[in-house]
Amino acid sequence: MAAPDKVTDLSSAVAAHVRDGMTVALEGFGHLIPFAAGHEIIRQGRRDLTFCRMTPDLLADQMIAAGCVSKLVASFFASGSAGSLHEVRRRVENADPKPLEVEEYSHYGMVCRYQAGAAGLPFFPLRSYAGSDLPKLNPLIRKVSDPYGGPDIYVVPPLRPDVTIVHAQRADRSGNVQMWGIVGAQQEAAYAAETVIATVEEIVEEDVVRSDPNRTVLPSHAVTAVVECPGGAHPSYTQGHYDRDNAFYREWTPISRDREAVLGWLEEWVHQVPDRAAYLAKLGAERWDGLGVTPRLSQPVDFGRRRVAAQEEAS
Amino acid sequence: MAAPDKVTDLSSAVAAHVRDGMTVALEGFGHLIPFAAGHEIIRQGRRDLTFCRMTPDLLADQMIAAGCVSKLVASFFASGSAGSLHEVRRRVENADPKPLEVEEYSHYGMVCRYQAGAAGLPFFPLRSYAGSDLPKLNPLIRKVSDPYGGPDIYVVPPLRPDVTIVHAQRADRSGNVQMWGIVGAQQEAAYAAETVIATVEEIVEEDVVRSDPNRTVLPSHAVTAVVECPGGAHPSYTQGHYDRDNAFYREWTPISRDREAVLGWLEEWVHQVPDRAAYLAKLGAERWDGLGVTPRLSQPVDFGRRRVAAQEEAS
Amino acid sequence: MSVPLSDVAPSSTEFLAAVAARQLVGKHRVFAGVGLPTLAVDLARRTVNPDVELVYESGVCGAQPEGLAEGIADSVLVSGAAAVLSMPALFGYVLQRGHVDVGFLGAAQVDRWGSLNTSFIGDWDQPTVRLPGAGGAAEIMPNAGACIVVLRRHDPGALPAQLDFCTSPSPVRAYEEDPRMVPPGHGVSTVITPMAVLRRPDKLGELEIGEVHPGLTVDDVRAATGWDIAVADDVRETARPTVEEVRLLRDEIDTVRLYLR
Amino acid sequence: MSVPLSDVAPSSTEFLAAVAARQLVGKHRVFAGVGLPTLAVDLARRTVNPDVELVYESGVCGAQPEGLAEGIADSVLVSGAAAVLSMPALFGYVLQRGHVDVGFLGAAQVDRWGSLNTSFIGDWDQPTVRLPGAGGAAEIMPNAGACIVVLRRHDPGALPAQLDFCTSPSPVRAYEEDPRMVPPGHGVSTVITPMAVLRRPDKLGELEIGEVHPGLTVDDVRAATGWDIAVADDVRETARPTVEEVRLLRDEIDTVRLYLR
Repeated sequence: MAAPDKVTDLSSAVAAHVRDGMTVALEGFGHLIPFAAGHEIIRQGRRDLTFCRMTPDLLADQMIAAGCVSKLVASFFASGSAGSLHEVRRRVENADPKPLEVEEYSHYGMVCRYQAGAAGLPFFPLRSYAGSDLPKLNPLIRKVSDPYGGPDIYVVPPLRPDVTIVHAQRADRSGNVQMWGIVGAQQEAAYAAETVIATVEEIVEEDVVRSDPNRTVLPSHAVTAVVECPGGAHPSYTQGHYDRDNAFYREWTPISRDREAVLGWLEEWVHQVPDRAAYLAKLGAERWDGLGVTPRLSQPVDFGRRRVAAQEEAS
Repeated sequence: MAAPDKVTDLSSAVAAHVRDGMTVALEGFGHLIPFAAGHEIIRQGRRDLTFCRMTPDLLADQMIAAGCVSKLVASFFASGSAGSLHEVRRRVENADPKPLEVEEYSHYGMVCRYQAGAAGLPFFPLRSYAGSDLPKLNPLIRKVSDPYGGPDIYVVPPLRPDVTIVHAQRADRSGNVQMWGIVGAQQEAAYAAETVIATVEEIVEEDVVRSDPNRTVLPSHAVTAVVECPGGAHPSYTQGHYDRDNAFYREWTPISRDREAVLGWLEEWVHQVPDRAAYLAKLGAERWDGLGVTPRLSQPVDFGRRRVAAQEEAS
Repeated sequence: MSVPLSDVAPSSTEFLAAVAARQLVGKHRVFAGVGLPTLAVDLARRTVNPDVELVYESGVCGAQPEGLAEGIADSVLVSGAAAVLSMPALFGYVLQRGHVDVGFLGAAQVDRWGSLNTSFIGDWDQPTVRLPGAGGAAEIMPNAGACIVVLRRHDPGALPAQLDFCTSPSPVRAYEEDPRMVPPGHGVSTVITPMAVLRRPDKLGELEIGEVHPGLTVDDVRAATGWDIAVADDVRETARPTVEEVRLLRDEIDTVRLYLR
Repeated sequence: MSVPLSDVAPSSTEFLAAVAARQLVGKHRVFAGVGLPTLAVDLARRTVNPDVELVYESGVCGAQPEGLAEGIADSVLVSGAAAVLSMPALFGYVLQRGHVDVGFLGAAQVDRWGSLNTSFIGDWDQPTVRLPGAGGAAEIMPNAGACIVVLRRHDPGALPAQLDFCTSPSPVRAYEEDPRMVPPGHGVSTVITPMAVLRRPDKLGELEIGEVHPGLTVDDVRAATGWDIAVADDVRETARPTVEEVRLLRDEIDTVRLYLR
């Protein structure tokens, strides 16, 4: 059985699948944030995107400053878990340089939207929002009555991105994607989408993936394109590959305060850089090595082989 | 931080947590079926249980014949994927020796009931049942209207067992349970329950579990009691430990046809056997060895350690 | 030069499996139970559709079994598979989301609209026969692109005018409940029996006789069907399995005679 | 023999963390964000509650970090953890199902009922300040057994009579919307500020002054609060941190001064 080869390069994947005006989700909860893909979208000058991300951190600040985004669908606007996103704030507080539409939920509200999208459901119920102003702010948060006689419950509508982009540790060429560490809502965000691009630290042989099928978060049927993109999550991290560049996050805050500085940074680190490899080279070996981690391997588990099968092969 | 030790033996766990009249779920979809726990429930003579299981196979036939069960909540009544469950059929078709109440769903209906129970939701929607007689048969399958203007959709109510019992490959003493291979709806069935008993092939050191946190299907906070019970899934199987005893399933069909034969089997293989170790001994080394599998190990993945931490330890 | 044809009986598993395999031309993802569907998919891979991917109800995707699976949850399906999904993901994200092109189903009764009964023969409260019930069929029917049903009997009992119980409804019945609730899937597109291949070209239409197995006539098939079944304009004789197809089934796929007699 | 007390300022992180840690006596599972709550939980483990278990929004359960975590998704929380859950499982099965005893929350504004604003200062459409928004707080508030809020300011701006926006509502507001929708959780039970510890003993009641930090009076606290806040019958002075608690925070927990100044 020859599975289709879905491996391509990042610029081809973005050019083929991300078009102006689309609804695009880039997910990863503090881990595996697809920065390389976001930068490629900036480089290709996409416009009027509805950008979906639970935690629009400085990747959002960058894509919005670059003019790619006309609407944000999100649940927490901050850099990491602290700093302000000043580009977002300028847009929202002063419409500077222009307004930004925001559709706002809580974290679980976003997770439930992805779950509804992934499962083809018209809505998803959750026990939040009773007494909150959020449903007044966002009329898409609605109520249904409980046919079993309980109180009404709030629901959110499905989120169905045109494209979802995720970053992971590894995939095989046919697009079976494996990730570990914090997996967030990536499985849901991907299944909810029409098209899925997965950037990975490494493309591995099929037998690596097949040695541990429970590790596969996205089977090939859910993935459209696979891109090998080492370091693709920097300045966020990839468990077991490199750590979060906390200094970078701290450095961003002052840059973020000054729109000119943001544009200058984008020119230097995105537009003037052809791809992620060049970005890492520009970052420099010393800084990159400083983010390295030492090995801590999972202990293997046994999936077993039927004796007959094993014997047949032996003979 | 000293985590509480939840390790006990099977008879103590069943005696402590399974009482007459309770709603009890024993899950495992063709894999990791908790037979040893079911036999212990039979040995302890529990009565009037509402027995929840998507696929009541010959474990259900045995527990019903033993008189433990007054009601079945399920979605597919067969031995394996083929043979009839004659004890179930005698009850349902001829009320012989007495009637059996059955509450019936489809597979996904049961999965959705467990999801609603696990997430504390009043109902769970699914795109099944339009035009089916199942909602007429089971008035708990109801409809809600879509607040976003779509068509009505069917929903099922939460299933909240008093006790859920699952079998897994391993757990640590504090009750972090890891399983691989087919995991079915065990995570949902467990979180839906008030009390959870996990029987495992082996109790392992904490560092084995912690070497691969993504493998943990049930964290300790979701588990009440852990029991080391090698072979606890026979005649079903445990991936990587032993294979399914297909001959046993074939042998069951003729036994199942004759109620006296079933009672005889229960006397010999359950009542006259103190525990699973004795059951396996009675089964015999030859038959047991015939179910063995040869190793097929997962390739380890790297979770990494922060250099500073690693260095501190080194120094 | 013509391919040599086998003379296996139209009622044989080899014949039915070969006919079923041919239905998979151009299909990507098949949701299959155990038994004849497994043989059909395996044969299709070796003949008309090498890329066809199997998804099992147990959550296994991209299985590469080293032995013939005895059941949809067999350990040989898991070892070396591309993925094993939880049931919420399998039924919700894969099936209900629409990733399955073809579902194989069995049934005790099929009606003219392709609705299935796998629950009761006789009265619901005290049935003559308690059948296995819905399983995943109630999900596969509305959500798979189309469904293929294989019957081991062709008589008015298996193809009645009226089902004793509707477990897995045709889109026609969904439409009758609420036109807006018609599911995305076509429902049953093909019924393969020991006598004929029945087709349902219209999502809201009836089954009709599309192919009649060798040695039988359209009237034989109509006489054995529980309603006045329509006949396709282009009705023809079912193509026999080739000698090679039968050889593959017997000598390479089911060498241990798990499903073949 | 009395335990030596520290003279750190009541507004210091050490003081607030020590007060927060004492709230965790007898609690099993704490849902904590980064920063001061992390210090408080770590300190509680070393003092009043060695068994307290931390659950992070990122899905990490039973973390045993080898270094101080910078953020709730820090890789040091994952390596060696007991479990990492998906977000549907974390928010659905752990939090919404009721497995969390205490949630730590921050806020820009807290009102008399313990409702929180983390969304806007000023007008919703064009706010003076766009705050981070709900995050998981809107889930923690209704579903955690009780919530502890730590404020770095105590003035009528942070404790106003009226919130600019209610992001995470008190059960009192849920009751006002629909008495049947009152959530399982108590809502905010404790607010720790640089001036006082405010308590809300009644699930449907108001905050009251329970403890006043050393050097301050009840009137100081009332004057700094945006509404006419009640005073507990048993109001007392907040116990200072012990010298040992401060030492643990500075010399063992936050040696790199990530959160301590």
